[in-house]
Amino acid sequence: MKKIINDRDRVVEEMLQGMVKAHPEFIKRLEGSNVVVRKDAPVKGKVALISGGGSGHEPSHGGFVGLGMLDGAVAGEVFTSPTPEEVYKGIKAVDGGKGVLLIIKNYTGDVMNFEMAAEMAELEGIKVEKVIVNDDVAVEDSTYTVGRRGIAGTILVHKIAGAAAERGLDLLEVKRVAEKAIENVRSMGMSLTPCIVPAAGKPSFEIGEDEMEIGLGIHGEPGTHKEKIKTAREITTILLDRIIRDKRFVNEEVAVLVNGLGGTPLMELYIVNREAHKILEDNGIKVYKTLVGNYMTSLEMAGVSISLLKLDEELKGLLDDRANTPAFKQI
Amino acid sequence: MKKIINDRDRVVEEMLQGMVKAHPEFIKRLEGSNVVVRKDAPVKGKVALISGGGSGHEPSHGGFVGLGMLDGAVAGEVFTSPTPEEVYKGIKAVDGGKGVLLIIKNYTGDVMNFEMAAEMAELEGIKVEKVIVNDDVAVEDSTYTVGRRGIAGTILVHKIAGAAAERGLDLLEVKRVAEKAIENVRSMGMSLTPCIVPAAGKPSFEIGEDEMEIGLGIHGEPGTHKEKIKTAREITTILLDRIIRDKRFVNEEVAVLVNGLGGTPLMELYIVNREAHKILEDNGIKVYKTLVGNYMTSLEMAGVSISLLKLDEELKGLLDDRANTPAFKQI
Amino acid sequence: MASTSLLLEIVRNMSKNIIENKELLTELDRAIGDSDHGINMAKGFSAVHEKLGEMEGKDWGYILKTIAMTLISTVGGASGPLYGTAFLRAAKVVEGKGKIDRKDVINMFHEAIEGIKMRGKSDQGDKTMLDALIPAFETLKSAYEEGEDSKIAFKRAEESALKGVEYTKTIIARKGRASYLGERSIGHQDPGATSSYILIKSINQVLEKN
Amino acid sequence: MASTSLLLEIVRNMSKNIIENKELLTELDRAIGDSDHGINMAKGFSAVHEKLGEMEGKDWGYILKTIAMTLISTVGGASGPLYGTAFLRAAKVVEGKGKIDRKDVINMFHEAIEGIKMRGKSDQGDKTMLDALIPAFETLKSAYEEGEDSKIAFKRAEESALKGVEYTKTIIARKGRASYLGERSIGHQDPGATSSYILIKSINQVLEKN
Ligand SMILES: Nc1ncnc2c1ncn2[C@@H]1O[C@H](COP(=O)(O)OP(=O)(O)O)[C@@H](O)[C@H]1O
Ligand SMILES: Nc1ncnc2c1ncn2[C@@H]1O[C@H](COP(=O)(O)OP(=O)(O)O)[C@@H](O)[C@H]1O
Ligand SMILES: [Mg+2]
Ligand SMILES: [Mg+2]
Ligand SMILES: [Mg+2]
Ligand SMILES: [Mg+2]
Repeated sequence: MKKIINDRDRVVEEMLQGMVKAHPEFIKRLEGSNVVVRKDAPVKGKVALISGGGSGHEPSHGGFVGLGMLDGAVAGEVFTSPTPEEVYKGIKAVDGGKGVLLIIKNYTGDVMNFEMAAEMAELEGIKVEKVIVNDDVAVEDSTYTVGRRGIAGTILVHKIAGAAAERGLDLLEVKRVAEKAIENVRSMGMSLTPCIVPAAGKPSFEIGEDEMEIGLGIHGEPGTHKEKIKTAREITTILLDRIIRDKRFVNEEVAVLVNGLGGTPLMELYIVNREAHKILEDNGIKVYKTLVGNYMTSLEMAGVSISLLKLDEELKGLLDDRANTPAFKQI
Repeated sequence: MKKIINDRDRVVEEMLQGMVKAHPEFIKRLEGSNVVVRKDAPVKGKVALISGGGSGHEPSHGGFVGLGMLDGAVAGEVFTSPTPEEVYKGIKAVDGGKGVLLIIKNYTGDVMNFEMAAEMAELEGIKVEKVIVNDDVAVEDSTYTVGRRGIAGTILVHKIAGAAAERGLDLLEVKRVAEKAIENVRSMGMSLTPCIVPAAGKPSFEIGEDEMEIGLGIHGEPGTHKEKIKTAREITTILLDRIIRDKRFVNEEVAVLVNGLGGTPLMELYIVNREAHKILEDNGIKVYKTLVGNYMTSLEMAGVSISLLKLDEELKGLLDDRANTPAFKQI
Repeated sequence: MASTSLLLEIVRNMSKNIIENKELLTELDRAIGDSDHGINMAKGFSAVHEKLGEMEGKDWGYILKTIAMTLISTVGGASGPLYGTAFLRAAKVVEGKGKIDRKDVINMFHEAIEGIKMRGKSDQGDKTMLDALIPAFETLKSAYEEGEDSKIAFKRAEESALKGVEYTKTIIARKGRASYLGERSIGHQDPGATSSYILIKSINQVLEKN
Repeated sequence: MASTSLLLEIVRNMSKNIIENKELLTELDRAIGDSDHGINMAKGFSAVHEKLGEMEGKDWGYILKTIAMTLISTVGGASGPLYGTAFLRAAKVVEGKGKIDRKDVINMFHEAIEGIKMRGKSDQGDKTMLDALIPAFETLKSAYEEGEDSKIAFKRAEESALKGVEYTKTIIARKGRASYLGERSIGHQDPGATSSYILIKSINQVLEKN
């Protein structure tokens, strides 16, 4: 296991310390917890947004705490949902009187722990609503399954909902636009290498020198199947085909997110972006905005996911609003 | 070679296309060249800044083209300096009448090619000045050597010089602050893995499962020596010790840049940042500003470099100025 | 009639066994999950182990509730709230009791399973901990109904739990992270079913010694 | 007296040999540089090869200048401007000439080396292309002085170049990327010295055939 760490059981604690030291102008640590909140939290009179989940997805989610995005991010152990208590601390710390929206990625653990926290906060009279992001089309969504996972599309939900909250909308309105974003976003990912959970010390799956894993999530879990490595063009086609098959994007305007999983260099992400733009154009899908970078990672995994968010005028406006966080700035 | 690419001989071309598609609000491609320039180039009445070098260091340098930083970036093949002709095209495209400053990293190839380009531009009556960044303390600087290399500290020079140019300073003044920044910045790096130049198809060096390479540059070249992998604390100590031994930072205020080489997750960079802040504090060095992320990479190499920039009031002011580029935004 | 000192011995043994099987559980989760089940469970049961002193002399309900809250507030992931809810629901059945009888055991076990089903929106056949727990519970119940004593009843329950674990190898996961693998989850045993088996075995080991 | 058709044959052979040795040169650069010397040189000499038609019937100066400008404008890196400068300086010596004599050869070679020294701020012993070129040049010069013909003179020059390449294995690099390795550069042969050797050998091969 080649990692620049001190103690494999203390990576989350030490990372959070380093993160807060890096961005004191944006975030502060909630003492005695793994929660980071906006420096000016709680922001009075504004709906507050909380997200979080297991660690190992950096800059998600602490990197998106700040103006126009999240008010707080709750970090669990690597790939492990935080406990209800931690989430509850976050909710209490950011509530500015207008209620708190929880943005949860659709994983059993996250959903259960965040819901338990919401119940705890409601007992104290805090208004809490939740939305569950489920953008990953690699996973079938049916009554027999737990539904699609939440992956990189979550970032776009943070941006949209964060802008709405910053504009002063009330809790149900913020929830409405967040749900609209969720309804409109789809993602699909692939990887070339596994990752190593520090405390486990072993690669999350085995893969051949000439193989890639298609349709995997962001927790080092294997994907739906393995294939021989293909070109950037073929890979992008595979990912976008699945997305476009799942939801109608044709003739629509979209935001594209080409997301690196942590170990893939920006050079390759840009090459994927080139292919994505070509394919979208060929399909009559108009790109309104593009994001390329490491937004929702899976430790050092090499790979990429693509997300499309269908836009209407309201979503475009919210997407264009100012944001100022460690990892997402828009002037 | 596990890479998401199409054609190993066309990665730079395809990357540049993808980069411009990703950031049309910031940059445009100079037709028939590997040069990207500010969307509003040439900016009349402003000193223009050109940087560049081999590709494979993304987001360097195209990602730093925009308000408050570079006016143009010239991309060579992977790890290969661009030709004089390419640099010359860049100079011509960005000159707004107040002259052009070339920010060159100290490598034989870069220096020679940029200097030849400067000679070509001067023949056309364009005022050209150059500064050479040589922040890497892993390399001895003596009359018998080619001097220290330019690595991640270059980003801080872009920021400082870019702010000065944006403020309307004239060419010699911009050059003066750039040189002050260069004089005040030192860096040192290490890595856990090599990288693979796409066209070469092989790892840039061999390294054991329990080894790390100390003092390497950003071109996949081996470092000054190998050691057994150590903890984040020990690694940070090794890097900072060398930097602090090279230049007096004690009792000064500094900017810290914890730079990822491409394959190292942000989690580990934050852990290194934690250690760096502790060590700096212990040494009576005050941190004014911190940057953590992938700024100057070496393809998919796993590793980190640390840079320190000694600050005075002038440099602090310039560092704090607004910037708006694909990869460096400051509101 | 089972005393709380027996319970504390069982809890101590559960902690020991879970911690000893940390690698195994993580390795199982590596195949079809996210490589953390052993880490999660060991973290939770280490915390439980540390509270043993504090539990001394308390009633069944208090002890089980303490375990529940400890698991909920330390584990995270899916297994934290699931096992937490199970212990919490079991605690409710035996609130204030110093000693419990077989009926209490059946009720506790039943409530624990119902808690997991409710929290996890899951059932037998989904390739989860329930595939160890439900058969174990049914065997236990019929053994009691057949008039067997707890030693024998739990011995049989352990055997059923193990069969349940084996059974999870043959089915597709429909709940939890493993469900994302679809067909690929076949052939692997479920980590949560395995930890449930270890917990039941831990009870059995203590009963056998006493 | 050497004609430009001989020169074009030499240039064709240089291109062929450089392209054939792309992997070797890159591999050598991998050890002590950045894995691109073969790629750089092959790119440059492919471009030169494409210009062979355009060079047909032109004078020595024009041909060498075309090679120089092609290398400068396609190669990049350190080797591009260095070899480019070498050919440019050689071109100046033979501007407008249709045929050249031994004195021209000596002058061209001398100027080429001076160009590299100037551009690279380097000299013999720095573990660069100069360690192949300078001994080759000196051997060539004395062979001519001893009255040998070009065939023999270049044969000896090639041998000296090869010795120079071997010598680079024994020394520390002081210029170019390999210099960053310090002591670690010892034991490896310099890629640029190797490409220089290949270029001289390419001349020799053509002379031998004619
Ligand atoms: N909905 C559910 N109902 C019952 N058990 C579940 C459910 N989801 C997951 N599990 C159990 O939890 C185990 C995984 O726990 P763990 O690895 O600790 O959490 P996570 O899946 O969050 O990483 C699975 O092996 C399975 O037995
Ligand atoms: N200053 C110099 N003077 C002479 N030759 C040099 C100098 N610097 C580098 N070289 C030569 O260039 C070769 C490397 O060329 P190449 O790999 O194409 O460029 P780069 O070093 O920019 O990657 C070295 O092996 C060496 O022979
Ligand atoms: Mg987990
Ligand atoms: Mg090079
Ligand atoms: Mg798990
Ligand atoms: Mg090279």
